[in-house]
Amino acid sequence: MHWEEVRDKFRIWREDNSRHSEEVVDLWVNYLQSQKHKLGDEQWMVEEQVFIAGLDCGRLDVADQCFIALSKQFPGSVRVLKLKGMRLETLERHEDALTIYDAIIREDETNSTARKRKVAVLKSQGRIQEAIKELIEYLSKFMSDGEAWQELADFYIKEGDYGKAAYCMEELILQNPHNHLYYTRYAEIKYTQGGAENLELARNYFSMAIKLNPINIRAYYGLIVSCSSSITSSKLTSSKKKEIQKLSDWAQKKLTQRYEEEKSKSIKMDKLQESLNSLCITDKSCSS
Amino acid sequence: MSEPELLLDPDIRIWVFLPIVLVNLLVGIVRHYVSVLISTQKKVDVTQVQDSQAMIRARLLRENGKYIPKQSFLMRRHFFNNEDTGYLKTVKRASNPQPMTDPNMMIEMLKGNVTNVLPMIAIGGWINWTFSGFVTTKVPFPLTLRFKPMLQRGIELLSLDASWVSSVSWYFLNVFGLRSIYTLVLGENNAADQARIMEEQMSGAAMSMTQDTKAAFKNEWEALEICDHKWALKDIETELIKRAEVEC
Amino acid sequence: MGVFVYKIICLIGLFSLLHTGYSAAEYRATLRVIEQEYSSLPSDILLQGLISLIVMMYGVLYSVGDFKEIRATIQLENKSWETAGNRPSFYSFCHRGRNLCATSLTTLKYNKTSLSNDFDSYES
Amino acid sequence: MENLPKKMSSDITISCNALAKILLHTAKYPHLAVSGVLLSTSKKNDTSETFILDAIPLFHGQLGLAPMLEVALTQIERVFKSEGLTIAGYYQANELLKDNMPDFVAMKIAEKIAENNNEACLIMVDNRKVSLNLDTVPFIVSQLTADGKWKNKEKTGVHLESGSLEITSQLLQKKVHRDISDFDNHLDDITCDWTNKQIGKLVGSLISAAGF
Repeated sequence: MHWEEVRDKFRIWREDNSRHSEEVVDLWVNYLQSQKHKLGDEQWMVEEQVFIAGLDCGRLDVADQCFIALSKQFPGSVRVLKLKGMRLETLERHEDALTIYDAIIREDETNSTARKRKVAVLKSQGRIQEAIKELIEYLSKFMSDGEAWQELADFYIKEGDYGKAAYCMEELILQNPHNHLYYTRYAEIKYTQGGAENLELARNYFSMAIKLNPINIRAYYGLIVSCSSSITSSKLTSSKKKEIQKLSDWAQKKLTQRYEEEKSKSIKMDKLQESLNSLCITDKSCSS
Repeated sequence: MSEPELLLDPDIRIWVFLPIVLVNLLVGIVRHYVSVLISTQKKVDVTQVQDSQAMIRARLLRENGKYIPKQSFLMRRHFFNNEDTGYLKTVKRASNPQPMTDPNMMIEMLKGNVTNVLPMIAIGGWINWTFSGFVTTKVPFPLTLRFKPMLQRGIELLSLDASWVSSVSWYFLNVFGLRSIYTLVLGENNAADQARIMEEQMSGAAMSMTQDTKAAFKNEWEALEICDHKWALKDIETELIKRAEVEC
Repeated sequence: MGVFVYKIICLIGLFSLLHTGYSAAEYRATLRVIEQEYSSLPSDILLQGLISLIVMMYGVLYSVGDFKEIRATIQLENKSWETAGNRPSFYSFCHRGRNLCATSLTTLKYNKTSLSNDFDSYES
Repeated sequence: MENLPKKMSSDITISCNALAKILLHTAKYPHLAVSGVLLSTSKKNDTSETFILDAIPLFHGQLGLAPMLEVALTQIERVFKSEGLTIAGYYQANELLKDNMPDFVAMKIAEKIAENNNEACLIMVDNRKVSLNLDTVPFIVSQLTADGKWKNKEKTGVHLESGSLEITSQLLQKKVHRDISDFDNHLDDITCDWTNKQIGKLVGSLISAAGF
C-alpha cells in the first residue's frame, strides 16, 4: 500500500468520524509512520488521529510516540493538554483526567471539548446519572451542539427514558431536517414508547425517512411493523385502516423489490423473502 | 477604431506598472504576517457563547419547527417565550458597553489601524510622490466620462480617453484587486493558521455576538411569537399512498 | 484512466485557444504592416476560438471530478449510524478493545520502557 | 446440590459456532454494546440438556429500541423454524469493560424469550475475560428460576464443545470479525447476511480439521 493511499483513507475516516481504530494503528505503523514528514501540515491532524486510535485499542506505545511529537510541535497547546487527559482516562486515572479538564475550563470557559470529555469520563466510570446531569448542564450553555444532543439521546435510551430521548432527537431533527437517519431513529423511539398517538407519529416519521431516502431499509421495515401494530391495536375508522393497510402493502412491495434486485445479484435471500411475508399483517392473509 | 491615439514608452511598463504591482503584493504579504504576529486571541465570554447558541436554536426552531410534532414545537416555544420563565424573557444581559470605554476594544481598533490603514496611507503617499503623473495602462473597453476621476486620479486631462489608467489609480486598483491573489499565495490554511487551529479549539464554532444581546433577544422573541406551526409531515402518508398508486 | 483523457482534451483546448489568440495578434500586426483598416477578425479564427473554448470547457468539466447532486438529501443517503453515531468528543476508552488488540496494554505489559520515561519528561 | 429440582440443574452446552459468532461480534464493535439471540434445537423431552447451536448477532450500539428487534425476531423464527431451531436465549455485551450486569433491556428481552421457552438463558459477555487467547468461557450464563428471578449458573453447569476456545481464539487473531455481519448491518446494506453462513462453514471446517 502506498503512503498516499493511506493518507487519503485517513482523511476520509477523519471526515466521517469513522472509528476504525485498529486499522488506523495498523496502517500507521506499517505504512505511514516512516513517511510522516511528507504529510506537511496534515501530519499533526494525522498524529492526533493515530493517538486517539492508539488509546482506543490500548496501543499506548503508538499513542505516546504521537503525543511526544505533538507536544514538541505545540508546547502549551490546550488541545494537546486535552489529549493528555484522554491518555489518563485510558489508564483509568479518571480523577487526574478530570483535574486536567477542569484546569482547561478554568483557563478558557468557552472550551466545549473539555466539558464534553468530563461527560465521557463519567460515562466510562459507569456513572450514567451523573453523566446525564453534567451533559444537561453543558447543553444549557451550548444549546446548538448536535453531537451532545445525540449523546444525551443515547443515554436516555440506555436508561429507558424514551420520552426524553425523543426530545433530544427532535432537537437533532430541527438542526438537520434533511437527515433521514434522525427521522428513522425518532420513529423507532416513538414506536418503542408505545401508545396509539406515538404509533401514529412513528408511522409518519418512518414515512418521512422513506421520502428522504427511498432506499432506507430500516424505515421500510419500521413502517411495516408500525402499520401492523396500529391496525391491530388501535380503534381507527375502517377507512383509515384501509389506508394504513395500503401503505404497509406498498412498503412490503418495495422491500420485496429490493430483495429481488439483490437476489438477482446472486445473493441467496430466498428465506428472507419468505420471512418477509410473515411480517405481513394477518388481515391480508384473511383477505387473500 | 483608428490608430491608438497614444503610444506609451515601454519603460513605463518596466519602471512604473510592474513596480506598483510588486510593491502592493509584497506589502500585502508582510501585512498578513504582521497581523498574525500582533493579533491576540479574542477572549470570548461563556455567556456570549450561550446567548449566541440560544439564538441559533431559536432560529432553527422557527425555520425547521414544522418538522417536529406540534406538541414538541409548543413546548420549545414555551421554553423560549414563556412570560414568566421563558429563556428569551428572563435572561437579562447588560447591553453592550460602549466600544470607546473598553480599553481592550481600543487596542483592537488600534491594531486594525496599524496593520490596515497606516500602510495604505504610507504606501499610497509614497506612490503618489514617486510615480505621479504617469499614464500606465489602458482598460480594454470604452468607459464613460464618469470613470475619469476614478481611473485617472492625478491626471487632469480633459481630452484623454476615459479608459486610460493613471499610476495612482492603478495603485488603488491593485489594493482592492489583489485580495484573491493573497489567498492564492498565502493559502487558505497557511502555516500560521495551522498553528492557530491547534491552539484555539472549536470555541469559534459558536461565534460570539457583537451586537446588542438584549435587542437581539427581543427580536427573536417577536419572531417566535408570530411563528405558526404547520406540521410538514401531516400528509406524508397520503403522499406515499398516492405514490404507491401511481406505481401500480 | 478516464480523467487522464479529459485532461489531455483540456490541454488541447487550452493550446488551441492560445493559438487563436496568437493568430489574432498576428493578424492585427499584418494589417498594420500592409496599412489596412481593421474591421473584424477573420471567421476561421473566430470559429477556432469558439470551438477550442468549448473543448476546453468540456475537458475541465470532466477532469475535475464528478458532479454533486443538487439535492441535499442524496449525500445523506449512504450514511448510516455506523459513522453518524460516532461522536469523537465523547469517545470512551474503557472498553474491551484493549483486550482484542494483538499487542496491547495487557499483552505488552506496558510498563516503564524508555519510551514512557520519555513521555514522563513531557508530562512535567 | 444434588437434591435441587431437575429443572434448574439442566446443563447448557454452547457450540463452537455460537461461541465464535458471539465473540466475533463483540470483537467487531469493541467500543459498543452488542446483542444477539441464541438458537437451539427444539426440545423433545425436557430432561435433556440445552444445546446452544448457533448465535445470531443482532444489534450494536443502541440496543433499547423495539421495532427492529421485532422485525429481527420474526425473521429469525421464520428462517430457522424449518431447520428445527428455536430461539433459546439472548446474549449481550455491555459497552464498558467492567460492566457485565444485564441492564433492563437485556432482562426484558430475555424474559420475553423465556415466555416461549422456559429453558431460555441469558448470556452476558464478561468483557474482562475476552481476549485473543481465550482460556475460559467469557460468559456469565443465567437462567430464570421458578420464582421469576435470573440466577447465575454454576461454571460446572455450562459446557463447551471441545476445542472451541482454541478455534475462536484463532478466528479472532485472524481478524475474521471484520467479516461478521449483524442485523444492523443488514438493515444498512441488505447484502450483509445476518445468518453468517460463511462463518458457520469456516468454523465447521476448522472443527473437522482439528479432528474434534
